[in-house]
Amino acid sequence: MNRLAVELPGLSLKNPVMPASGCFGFGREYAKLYDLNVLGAIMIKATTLEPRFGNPTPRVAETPSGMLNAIGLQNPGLEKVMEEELPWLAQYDVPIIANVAGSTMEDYVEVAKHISKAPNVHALELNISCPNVKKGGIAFGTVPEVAAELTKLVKEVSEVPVYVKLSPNVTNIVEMAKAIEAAGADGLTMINTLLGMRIDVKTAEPILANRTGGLSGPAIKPIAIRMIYEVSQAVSIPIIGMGGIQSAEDVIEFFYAGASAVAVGTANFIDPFVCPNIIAELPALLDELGFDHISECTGRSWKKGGPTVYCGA
Amino acid sequence: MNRLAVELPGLSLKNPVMPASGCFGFGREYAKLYDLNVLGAIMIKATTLEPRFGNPTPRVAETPSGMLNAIGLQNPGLEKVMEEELPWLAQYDVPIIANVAGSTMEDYVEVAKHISKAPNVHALELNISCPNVKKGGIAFGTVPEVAAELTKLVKEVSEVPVYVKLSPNVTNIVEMAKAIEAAGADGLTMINTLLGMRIDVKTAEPILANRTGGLSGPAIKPIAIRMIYEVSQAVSIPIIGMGGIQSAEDVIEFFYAGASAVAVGTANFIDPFVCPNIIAELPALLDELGFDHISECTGRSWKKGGPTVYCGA
Amino acid sequence: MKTEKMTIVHHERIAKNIYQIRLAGALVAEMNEPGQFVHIKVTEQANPLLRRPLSLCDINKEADECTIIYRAEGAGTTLLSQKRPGEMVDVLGPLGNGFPIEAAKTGQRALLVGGGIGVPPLYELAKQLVKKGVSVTIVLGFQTKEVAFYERKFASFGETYVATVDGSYGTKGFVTDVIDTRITSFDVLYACGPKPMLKALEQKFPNKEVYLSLEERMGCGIGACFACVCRVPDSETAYKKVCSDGPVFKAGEVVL
Amino acid sequence: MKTEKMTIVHHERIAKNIYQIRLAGALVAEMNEPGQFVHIKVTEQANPLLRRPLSLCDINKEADECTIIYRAEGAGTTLLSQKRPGEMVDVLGPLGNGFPIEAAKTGQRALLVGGGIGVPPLYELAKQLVKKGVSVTIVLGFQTKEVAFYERKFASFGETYVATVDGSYGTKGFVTDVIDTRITSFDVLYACGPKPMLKALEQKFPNKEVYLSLEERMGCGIGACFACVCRVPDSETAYKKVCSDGPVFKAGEVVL
Ligand SMILES: Cc1cc2nc3c(=O)[nH]c(=O)nc-3n(C[C@H](O)[C@H](O)[C@H](O)COP(=O)(O)OP(=O)(O)OC[C@H]3O[C@@H](n4cnc5c(N)ncnc54)[C@H](O)[C@@H]3O)c2cc1C
Ligand SMILES: Cc1cc2nc3c(=O)[nH]c(=O)nc-3n(C[C@H](O)[C@H](O)[C@H](O)COP(=O)(O)OP(=O)(O)OC[C@H]3O[C@@H](n4cnc5c(N)ncnc54)[C@H](O)[C@@H]3O)c2cc1C
Ligand SMILES: Cc1cc2nc3c(=O)[nH]c(=O)nc-3n(C[C@H](O)[C@H](O)[C@H](O)COP(=O)(O)O)c2cc1C
Ligand SMILES: Cc1cc2nc3c(=O)[nH]c(=O)nc-3n(C[C@H](O)[C@H](O)[C@H](O)COP(=O)(O)O)c2cc1C
Ligand code: FES
Ligand code: FES
Repeated sequence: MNRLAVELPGLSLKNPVMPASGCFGFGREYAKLYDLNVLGAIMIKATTLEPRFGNPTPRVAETPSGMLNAIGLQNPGLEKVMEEELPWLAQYDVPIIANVAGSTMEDYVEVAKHISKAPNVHALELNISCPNVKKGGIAFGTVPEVAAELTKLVKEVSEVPVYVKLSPNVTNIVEMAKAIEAAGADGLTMINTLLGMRIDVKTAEPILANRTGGLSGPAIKPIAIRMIYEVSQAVSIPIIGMGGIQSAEDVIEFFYAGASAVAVGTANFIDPFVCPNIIAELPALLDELGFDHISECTGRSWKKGGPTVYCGA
Repeated sequence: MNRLAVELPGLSLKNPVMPASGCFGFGREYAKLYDLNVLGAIMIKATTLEPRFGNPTPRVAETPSGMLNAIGLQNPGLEKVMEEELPWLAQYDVPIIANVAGSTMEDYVEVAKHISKAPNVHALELNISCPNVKKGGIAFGTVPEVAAELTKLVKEVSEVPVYVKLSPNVTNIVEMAKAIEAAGADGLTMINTLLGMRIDVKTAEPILANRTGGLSGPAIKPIAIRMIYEVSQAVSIPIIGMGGIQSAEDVIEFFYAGASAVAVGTANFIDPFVCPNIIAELPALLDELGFDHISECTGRSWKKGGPTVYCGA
Repeated sequence: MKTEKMTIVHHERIAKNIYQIRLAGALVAEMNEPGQFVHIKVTEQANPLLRRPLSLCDINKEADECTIIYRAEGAGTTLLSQKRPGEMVDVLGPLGNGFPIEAAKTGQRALLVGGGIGVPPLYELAKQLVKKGVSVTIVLGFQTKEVAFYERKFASFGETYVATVDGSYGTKGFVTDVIDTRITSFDVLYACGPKPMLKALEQKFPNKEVYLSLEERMGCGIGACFACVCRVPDSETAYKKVCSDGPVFKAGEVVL
Repeated sequence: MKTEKMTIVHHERIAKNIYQIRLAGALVAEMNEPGQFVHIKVTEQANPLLRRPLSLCDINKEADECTIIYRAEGAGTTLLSQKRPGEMVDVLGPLGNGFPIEAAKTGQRALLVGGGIGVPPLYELAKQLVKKGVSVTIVLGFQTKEVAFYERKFASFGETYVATVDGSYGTKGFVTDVIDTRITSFDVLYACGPKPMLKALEQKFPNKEVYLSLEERMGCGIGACFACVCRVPDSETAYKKVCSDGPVFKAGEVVL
């Protein structure tokens, strides 16, 4: 028995650890460092219909135990991803989760329709967390009805299961998750980045050229854990958890909260070997904790416990 | 000229630095360490109508560059605060901002009516960020109409200006701020804690007895900066900024974002002298940056710049 | 109570994951009571963020030095364990109210019971009691032999018994097993260790004068944040703060 | 390209806030091109989180050592500056594409222009050029005398000029002021320094072979995150990554 293997809609994973979208490009750079076959899956960089250059630089800024990014969805566009990146990735025996983004519903549908046909794309991840204010500003990621509508449209055209990536920048994440589940999503991935900003004390200018950006890294881990804890109790589709994961212990914490697999983002920048290292460390940690299989950890914090009540401060 | 003095509704502050509510008790402990007269103001611990014991322990947990708390609004109740704490604080020439909390609108109104009569209470701070699910669960801090209604009711009875403390756990902080401004608030304080959670890897139990708690400290600073940046451009009432402040540089960053004064919370636990130290360091920092007066810093990041557009990742 | 950057003059591993650190500084002049603690900042960075509460184990006024014994387990204590003599650590203290020496009169016998990392504060306590002319009996409990420490140093103050959970050293079992079989009489009991141990002692000696040192997760460490409260018997709202009212309480004063 | 915990064998302050650090490790065997950089993790903690990109200044294959010169300014470099010989630092590298030695032929003359903390990579470059038989002229620009460094070490490779903005050392003004008045001819220009300096050089020598080393804020440092891109002339979508396509580009290859 493979103690790390997990089965999710569309995804038979040899282990539940994968790089998060946008933090691993299309795998080429990390392939120079280790054999990508060790990975459970790969979430590739957001793909849009047309090539995008993204935002002006600086695009990243450091924050306490975290970082801000405003890459602006730079990517080579659907065609090139289909013709160059995915075929290149097909040399590896690793399922690809294609992160789909766009400015309009039609964009999403178009990308989803085509990219889901690629033989090594086993699932889609809808990146609805990008309120592109410039183009219409439809808040895909923050209005449940809009997110549900988008999910439905993409489900209709996709040849593979559809996971929807939740934005943490909402009042009620459970409501979003439920609407998306009801619309037919096969799974959820969470969390995307929190909207943040830093200002240079010397110049009084925001450090990011885009002014605001998305906060990721260990700083956001407690928020991710809380949201997964809440959502996993309210839906029955599986969750791929992410947000600040750096170690095998972090992976277990996400499972306890309610995740069935995890993605590692920012930590790849700090230690490019973080994914293989975590995968290698998990079996010993399971031994130490007394679990036969990692899936026993999913939701353990609430399967044992009572309801949540918070009265801040 | 006092380069640090700022004038806000109800508050003539010798400097813009004050301890944040809940991180300074009622001042007695810190008074053993330094002369409280150096402080710009003091935000006292949330006061409720009746004494409250709060949540079971553990009530705090550490997170990367942050901490979670679920104190549960423990406080000795209105009567004792009026009879013992405020008179004791009156020995200092420091305006008090009374943090007001409750489970119902009537609670808030009742506390506000009485506590605003105390001679050294120069302003109220409405803590609407506490969705006490147990008692009715009215989301004071997340529904604009409810927050506006509460603001209006409290304004009617309060003898001093009313500041409303915004919760960051919302999709649209600007909408909240505008509704509260329209309802007559004299100022805003922001941000309160972000809802988070940690789970013990050994036991699979949440570390906090209350399960979830409020995230504070440096980790949340970029979120606070972003929210103040957005809100300060949308309202014309002043903002007292807080969230992860640790240094004089941080204070300037909050001013640039749009704050007119700041509060320091968690950092008091790490360095009990942090407030007097920051106050002492500010004049030299203003010199270095070329400002005559600290109020020149308010909103400088957006007074110079363009609009915000974020297209995450 | 104030903050000081104290200098590490000695730092040594004395058992598995157990470290002894000696700090020098003016703050020592303010340290008096056994059972008081200090709040230590282990890094100048924002992470790990919070201070760590650690008990005073030995106070040496002549040398302006104090000793602390701690278990390196989590992020903060592990970082602390990497510091070398000559480096500084930021110390806030002394904090809290310690064990009352005056509770035991000259000529009386005190029983000191320590469990695991609750053992260190009993060392300064034993020292001060013996100096006053109080006889002490010491019972120390550990998980296993490899994490046991200081039993020989305690033996210089009085009869010292050791219990280990796995029986690898001393009596197999808990401190209460030792007490049941070996301890005949005492006037005052002082204890520090895990909560189940403290509860067992409280129940065992309802009519004795018993002082217990509590542990609780802390924020400020000085009484301002309400992180570390415990309940007072028969009250809905009354409370004590472990950091500033304790950490030592008389048995029955607070709900364990 | 891999990661290694390299050992600090020497660490010294050589000018105001400017430090020279020498690291030993097997990774040196992979270091070849001047202008390549390494990505350094300055702490085991989560804060400061990101690695810091720093250029190779001197590669000593025989000793398996490399030297880096950096300015201690922000949180990360300040932490680095506190590390002592014998300690380890986590290094990812060597990264990027450096200055092309082959662009200058034996017997030709190269002009090396460095500004501030852009000076270090020119040292290894000068060394390799001279070894190949290329004559070098060096122009170094600093803010003031107190932050100037290495000018004497460069002088051993060829004529070396210094400019300081405040005139406290060498010519008063910018490197371009020195070039205007002192430099008569050269075949290839290599430069590293602040963007305004690079722009000025690019404009000044439109018909020369010019290589410029760029700086950009980085995430991964290896080409995966799209943090460090710059534009390519006359294209809406084409780009180059400073970390993996650069940091050295031929003038005109990317938009400065
Ligand atoms: C009054 C008092 C005196 C103490 N004296 C000693 C002593 O002399 N020697 C010793 O080894 N330990 C002592 N402890 C326990 C010690 O404070 C913790 O073991 C330590 O804080 C754990 O830090 P960490 O970095 O290893 O763990 P982490 O898991 O990184 O800690 C995370 C957070 O939880 C807190 N925490 C974790 N465990 C405990 C605990 N058991 N009690 C309180 N807070 C905890 C930490 O302070 C920190 O805020 C004492 C505790 C208290 C309250
Ligand atoms: C290819 C390359 C080579 C470099 N070589 C050298 C060198 O040899 N010597 C040297 O002193 N400096 C060099 N730099 C600049 C150096 O990377 C920054 O000065 C350093 O990262 C600042 O870190 P900090 O901790 O002082 O500042 P902080 O303000 O704490 O940095 C915060 C974040 O911003 C980034 N950052 C800040 N300033 C810069 C900058 N100028 N360029 C890129 N990122 C920055 C940091 O890497 C970090 O992610 C180089 C930069 C690049 C891109
Ligand atoms: C530089 C960068 C680029 C990212 N790009 C994308 C993206 O293209 N699509 C997406 O859905 N999420 C993107 N993300 C978000 C991550 O996939 C992940 O959800 C988030 O960073 C939280 O995980 P972490 O803390 O492990 O990084 C990006 C994050 C970073 C830091
Ligand atoms: C232990 C603790 C208790 C708090 N209690 C209160 C409270 O009673 N009322 C309130 O409005 N905010 C309370 N807060 C929130 C702080 O006032 C502040 O808004 C928040 O912590 C962010 O600032 P910081 O990062 O500087 O701590 C509390 C925060 C902490 C850490
Ligand atoms: S730790 Fe803050 S009150 Fe005890
Ligand atoms: S720093 Fe990540 S692509 Fe260059």
